[in-house]
Amino acid sequence: MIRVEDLHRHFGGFHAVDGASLTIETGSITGLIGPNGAGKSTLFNVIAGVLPPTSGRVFMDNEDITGLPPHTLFHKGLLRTFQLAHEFSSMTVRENLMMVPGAQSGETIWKTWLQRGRIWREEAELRRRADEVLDFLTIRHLAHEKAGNLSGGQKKLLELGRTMMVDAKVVFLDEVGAGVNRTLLMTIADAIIRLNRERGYTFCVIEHDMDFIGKLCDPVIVMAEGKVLAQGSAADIMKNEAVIEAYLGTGLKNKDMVGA
Amino acid sequence: MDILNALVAFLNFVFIPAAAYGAQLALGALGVTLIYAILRFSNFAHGDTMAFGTAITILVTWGLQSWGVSLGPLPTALLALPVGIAATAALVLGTDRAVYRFYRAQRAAPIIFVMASVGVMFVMNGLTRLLIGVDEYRFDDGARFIIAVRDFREWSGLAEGLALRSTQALTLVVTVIVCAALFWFLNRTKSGKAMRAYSDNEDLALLSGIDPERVVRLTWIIAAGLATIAGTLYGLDKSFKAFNYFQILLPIFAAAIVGGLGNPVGAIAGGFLVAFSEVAVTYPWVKVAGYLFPGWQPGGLLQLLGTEYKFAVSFVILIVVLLFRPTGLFRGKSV
Amino acid sequence: EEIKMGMSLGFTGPLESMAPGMAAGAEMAMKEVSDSGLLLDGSTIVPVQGDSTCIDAAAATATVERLITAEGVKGIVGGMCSGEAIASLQNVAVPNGVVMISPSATSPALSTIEDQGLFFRTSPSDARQGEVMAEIMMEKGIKTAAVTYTNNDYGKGLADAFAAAFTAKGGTVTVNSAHDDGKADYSAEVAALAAAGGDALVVAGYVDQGGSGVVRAALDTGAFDTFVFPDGMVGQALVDNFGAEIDGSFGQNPAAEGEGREKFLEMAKTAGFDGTSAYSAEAYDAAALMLLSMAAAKSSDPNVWKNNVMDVANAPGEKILPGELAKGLEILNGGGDIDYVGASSIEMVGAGETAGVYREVAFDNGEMTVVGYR
Amino acid sequence: MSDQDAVFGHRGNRDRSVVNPKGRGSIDGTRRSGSVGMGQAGDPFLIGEGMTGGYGKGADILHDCTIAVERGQIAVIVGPNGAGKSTAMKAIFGMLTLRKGSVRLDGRDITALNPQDRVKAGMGFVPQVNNIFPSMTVEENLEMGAYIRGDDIRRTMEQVYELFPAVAAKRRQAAGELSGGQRQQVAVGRALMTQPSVLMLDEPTAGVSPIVMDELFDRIIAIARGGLPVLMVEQNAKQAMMIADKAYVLVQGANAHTGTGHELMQNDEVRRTFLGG
Amino acid sequence: MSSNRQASAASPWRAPILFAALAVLFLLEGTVRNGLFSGSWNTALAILNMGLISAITALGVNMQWGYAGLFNTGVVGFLAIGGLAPVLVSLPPVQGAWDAGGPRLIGALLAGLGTLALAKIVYTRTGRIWAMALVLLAGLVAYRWLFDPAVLAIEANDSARTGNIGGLGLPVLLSWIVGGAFAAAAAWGVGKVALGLRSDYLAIATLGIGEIIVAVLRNENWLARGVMNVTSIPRPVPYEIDLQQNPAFVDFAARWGFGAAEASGIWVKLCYMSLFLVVLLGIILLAELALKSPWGRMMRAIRDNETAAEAMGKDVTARHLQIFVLGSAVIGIAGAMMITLDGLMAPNSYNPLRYTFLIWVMVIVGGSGNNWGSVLGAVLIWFLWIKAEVWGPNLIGALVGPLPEGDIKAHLLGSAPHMRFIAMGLVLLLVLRFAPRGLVPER
Ligand SMILES: Nc1ncnc2c1ncn2[C@@H]1O[C@H](COP(=O)(O)OP(=O)(O)OP(=O)(O)O)[C@@H](O)[C@H]1O
Ligand SMILES: Nc1ncnc2c1ncn2[C@@H]1O[C@H](COP(=O)(O)OP(=O)(O)OP(=O)(O)O)[C@@H](O)[C@H]1O
Ligand SMILES: [Mg+2]
Ligand SMILES: [Mg+2]
Repeated sequence: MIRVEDLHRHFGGFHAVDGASLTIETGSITGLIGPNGAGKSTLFNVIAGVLPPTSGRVFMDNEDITGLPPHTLFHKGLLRTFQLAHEFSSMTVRENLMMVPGAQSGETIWKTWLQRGRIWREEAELRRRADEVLDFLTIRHLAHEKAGNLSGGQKKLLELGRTMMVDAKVVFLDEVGAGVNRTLLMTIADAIIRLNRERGYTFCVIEHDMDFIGKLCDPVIVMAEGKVLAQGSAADIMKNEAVIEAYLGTGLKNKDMVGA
Repeated sequence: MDILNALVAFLNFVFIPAAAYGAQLALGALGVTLIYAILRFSNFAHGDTMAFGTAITILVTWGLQSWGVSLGPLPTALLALPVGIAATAALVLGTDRAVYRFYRAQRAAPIIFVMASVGVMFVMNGLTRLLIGVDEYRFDDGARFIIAVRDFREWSGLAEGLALRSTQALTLVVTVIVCAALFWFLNRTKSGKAMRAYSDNEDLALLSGIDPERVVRLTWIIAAGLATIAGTLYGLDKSFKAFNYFQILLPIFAAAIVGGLGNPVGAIAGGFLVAFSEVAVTYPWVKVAGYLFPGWQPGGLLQLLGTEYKFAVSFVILIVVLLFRPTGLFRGKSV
Repeated sequence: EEIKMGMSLGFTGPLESMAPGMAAGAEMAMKEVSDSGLLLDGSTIVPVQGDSTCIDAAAATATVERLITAEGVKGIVGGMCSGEAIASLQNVAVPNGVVMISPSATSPALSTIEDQGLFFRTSPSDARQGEVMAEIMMEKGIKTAAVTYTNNDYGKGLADAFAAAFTAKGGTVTVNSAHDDGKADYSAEVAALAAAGGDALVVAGYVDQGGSGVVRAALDTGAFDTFVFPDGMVGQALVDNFGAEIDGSFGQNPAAEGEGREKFLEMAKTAGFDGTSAYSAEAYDAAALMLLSMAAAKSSDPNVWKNNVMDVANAPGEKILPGELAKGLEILNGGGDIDYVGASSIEMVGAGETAGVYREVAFDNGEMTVVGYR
Repeated sequence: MSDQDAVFGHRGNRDRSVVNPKGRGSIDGTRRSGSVGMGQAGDPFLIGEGMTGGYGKGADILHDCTIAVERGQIAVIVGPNGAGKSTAMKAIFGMLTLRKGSVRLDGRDITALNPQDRVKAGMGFVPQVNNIFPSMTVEENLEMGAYIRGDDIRRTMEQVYELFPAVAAKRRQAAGELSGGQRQQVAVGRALMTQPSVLMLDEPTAGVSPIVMDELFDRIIAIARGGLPVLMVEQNAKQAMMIADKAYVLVQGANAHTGTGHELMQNDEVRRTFLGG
Repeated sequence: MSSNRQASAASPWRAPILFAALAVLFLLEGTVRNGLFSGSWNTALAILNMGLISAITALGVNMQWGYAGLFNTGVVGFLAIGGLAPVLVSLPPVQGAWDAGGPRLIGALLAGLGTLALAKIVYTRTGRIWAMALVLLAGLVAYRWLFDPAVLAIEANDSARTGNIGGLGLPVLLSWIVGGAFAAAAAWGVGKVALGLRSDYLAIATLGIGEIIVAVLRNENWLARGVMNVTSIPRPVPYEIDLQQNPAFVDFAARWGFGAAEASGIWVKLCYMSLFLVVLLGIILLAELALKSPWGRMMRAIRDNETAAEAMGKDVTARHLQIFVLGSAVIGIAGAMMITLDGLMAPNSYNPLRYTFLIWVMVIVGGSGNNWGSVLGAVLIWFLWIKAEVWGPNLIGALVGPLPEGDIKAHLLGSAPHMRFIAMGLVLLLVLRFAPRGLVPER
């Protein structure tokens, strides 16, 4: 689905992504993990067209999509969420979802003058779909709340909800889990699996919660210092020495001081 | 070929005037940029703050002159400057208390601050005129020239003359000192860093124990100082006229923005860029060319554009600069 | 009866420093007439100020609208700048049949405007002055000149008229470029003028506006030593600003031969304002003309006395100088005829504007001296 | 914000401007403190008792909620998203006005103090979001943490750098250019610099990698055992429960369960519904 | 956050009540005579008419700022370019001007545009800057070669009275649409270049562009006589003089108890008012329809967070361009209407304080993002701006009344006109104080 070839992205002299090559298979849920500052978000941003690469190519279904702007990629079926929630803060939660689908006739200005009826029907359908998503995310009661007033975790849910409003081909999730309640996170994992199975979405997921990665992802790609460090099934990765040293660690040292 | 004459003509008509004007703009832009960086709004009242500070300085200067106080070759206004700064600081602090503080407590959108500053501009505008009137005043005394045209011609034997007014030199020197001091203050002192922290993230500054109201006060006082110094130097060099201080606001904003809003070095660079583009682009190079290539008789004046368009020219340059460096020459606030 | 007279002048805006002097001049004439008690059986004149802003036609129109329809003024001294004057004249004064006499709007467009005989001005149109100026310069042996003008209809009109006349007489205009009033800096303009060069610099601007800024920069950089000053520049302010630095320069402004102007200056001094400030004398004349015309028509209705303005301003009749308004009123009340000369030697021609006699001045030893009249 | 900054880097200044005012705070810095009252006998070191309140004039979000932490202990707050955990922290810190209840610190009633004065009274806080100074360097961020300290801060700064080697390497870089996890480390580092008498952390481990999380928890344990009480909100509940001396489960702004971390971990219902199995 | 606080405080009756209050102000202005009001219907209507034009301008600015967050400070430029339309459309043709240089001028303008297009094509095809520069240079030379003589010839044609190319002699109402088109075209060009910039940087770019447009109007005499002004622009409504000479009208006026002069003034102003109201309401209708549909939602989303909107498939740049052009077109229409009302085109009067910042004040005071708010703010602020001329001096008169006679009193009274600014500033600050998010905040 997505193929990244020898991608570089430099900030001044700093090589945030330093020659990463990887493939995300169609229909897979690929996990992307790595220490803080490994360049995961930067890689996402380059793929999603937010940042131009310094060098290297990105392909989607064998089509070169390097440097295409995000809105074009959206229409090609590539969606993404942001690590720091990017809600539309002065709009209500429901509006945040309803604005997502492309090709709404009500978004063409002259149609808003001439085709009121049609727009009205489309809106009713959108509202229904938005409410479904809200129900799923357990935040239906917040439909009329301004998105800016949501709690940190709720914003992340909303971020995820937007990707569920349209039929995507491939969805990039940047730390959906950070700040989300773990019980709910497992429900989200189920949803991702369902979307993957039933609607054939391809996912690429950045996450630091290894339970989540373990439950969800195959394969898992490990990045470190801008390069791909390892790749394999979740179980393999968790056994990999290099990964443990750079990323997973060996647990608490001060455990004995607990519970005194 | 007469390189010396060409050089002197260039210095006299382009370089020195543009440098002095640039320094005046830069000083004004520093104040604008500071308010922008820390209080987060474009202060339209800055021009009139400059006018007010200058008016007070002039009144005090007259008082000093009537007592027979003078500074020798330097303008007496320099002595009056501290009083002007103090009065202006009092005024802007009062304004902050009466106007802006309310919106800060309300967490109003920055555009509201901008509009409030337009209101303040109107009031200050009237206030200055009530204080000193609408007429033009010259208040420079002391030595007028460091290098006068006639003396220079006699001394050098060149056909072209060179003039350097003491106010021009003074402006340049003061600008350098003020900029260095401000830079040091913001980057090295605790208070300066507190100001930058506040400008970055108000809530967190608060959570770090920084007193926001102190930061605001400090900012206003510095801005008042900068405005008064800029206004007085400008008035010394040209003349004081309340109306002109509103007019100078546009180039000041241009300078602050092209340099990168919120960046003091940018403000300085922006000031010079605006000034040089105004003067150099509309300068007819015929004379300089005449010296460099004797015998060449160009048909026209070798002027890129008429002076009618000088302001437009400098704006075109600004836009081009911004297209290539969207946050200004020196990266302005961008987070 | 209490007669209200309006003044629509730019008290705020770019020419704000000229407005107070003009208002003072006009009010002095009104006071003089009031005090005499001779106008229409002892009517008193009440001046009403309005702020035309000089640049905002809409605001000026609203001001004049207020003066006429709300205050009920019988005549207006104004407008101050041509654009604003035209707008308020066409949109308010003409529909309401009220006379406007402008002391300072010099645009040629005002000569041909459809004014129903309601518009006059006490400043001459610029075409003639260009002629006079070119003549003087030629006599002084100045063959090439650079011209800078304030970028409005006055400046441009005058500069173009001068350039035409000067070229026709065999002179060369090296550059004819504009400067804007109220700008921060004039280095660019002066650099351009200096590069073009010339024996003298003609400054068709205002003395308390950009004109002085240009002269200052030209002197400081040594670009020009000799300046030629038309009416907007000639005034005490010029001497105050530059003193001996402009020795050798010269200029001209409309002023009658005789003691009219001097008398006005004296009166202004007593009244406590600066009579030399630009267009102050013209404002005095504008106000005086209106009031004298009322006396001549024996009516304060502008639609009636508008027909008497030309008579009052021109021969035949007794010549009336500033300070002699009472005398004029007496003559008119007695059915006699007067020829108002006033402070700026009024002589109305054509469409109600002054023909203009020019006074030639020279600057020497830091002083302004009158050389002659033409 | 690294992923935002990138965009603005080449298109112009959008965040700090009239258009999109992000740096603007939400706390009214002009509010004056009221007077400090007496505490109650037998109080824990820090307690927010019976807190009821919400944002602005909106509906109540906290309902009679009580949170406390003893000297030398770690208290953890968990709960579903939107339960009011962050709100409770903010309430304890004086960032929203309480309609009922009181906050007491070290034997004094500080309910009427404004946040600035609570900092001076020795409280340190890391908010959940917007917790760094983006355009200042990492080092300056840490310095700002020590703003109210008058003594030598180099020692503490070294300790912070030891704890977070990743940010030590970037000490001269603007904090806004860091990755999400790195920013989180800077934010915690800033609070450590304060050397407070009580430390409040709102989801300190959100977005940090497992290895750093372990280090962080180790550090927090060490700090707490050194006598400094730590109050934190956590979503990495399992790990957090392991180190909690006291744990609160908040649901819809009210205390649902309270106990030691161990007790709550044993409680099946709590584990299933709030801790993720 | 204050935002929700004030929004919840705003009742649905707020706007109607404020509009009613405004109407009362105008009623007072028309009927009551005292230190505050002038008691003349002519004054009241004159203020209202200009207020309506300001309202349309404010609507344009509100579209750009309130809907999309574009900080356009070049309002004065778009107003000015719209004002060019009545001159070029409705003025009678100038004798001889066209023959003197018309075709050559058109050729020059076409050459200029062609050069720009060609340069762009060359650049996109080859990607070489020097090739583009070469094309530009060659184009410039060709352009000047065609342009300069044409301009000289046109300006020499009866230069004291005309000296411009004149108009087409078409009905002036048509020029309102043309004015909108002019401004839209200019905005398209500007937007293509400058919309990559944001917020304050866009502000300074548009500020500059506004200045440039005005500078062109001031200095290109062949176009609209530059600073020499164009007067006597035809009107779409009857002339007062004609009405006064029409016995039927005089009778009609007398029946209502008005003098002919007064009635004719009122009648003409009422005619203007109806025209302006039609335009204003038409624009509001279209704007509200668009705003209350997915289009408006999309615009709000873009204003809120461009990055996210872009990621959600919205073409932010294209939308910005669209709204920038639409808003500018509305401003251009207002510009043409203003020139029609004044009957005069005087480029020197376009100063940014009055035509950019005052308009901004109107939008913000009214409540940005809300069309009715903009209208309310515009009419109110314009009313105050005009009334401040009287209120200021009256205020200072009242203040210094008790002072002893002397220099200070004389000085203060002499400076009374400057109280206009103080009064205006105080009023503005007070309004902002009591409605910090505008009189009618966005819902
Ligand atoms: N705008 C920028 N300027 C300079 N350096 C940057 C910029 N954005 C990111 N970096 C650097 O690039 C590196 C990679 O950042 P990135 O955000 O991709 O990390 P990440 O893998 O997503 O980490 P995390 O798990 O913490 O989110 C970091 O070290 C960061 O400091
Ligand atoms: N500024 C605000 N204005 C109004 N309501 C708010 C505001 N911030 C949060 N809320 C509301 O308060 C409730 C509690 O929010 P809070 O941030 O305390 O949740 P939380 O428990 O910290 O959740 P999370 O784990 O997701 O961070 C939420 O329903 C949210 O919608
Ligand atoms: Mg990341
Ligand atoms: Mg929270």
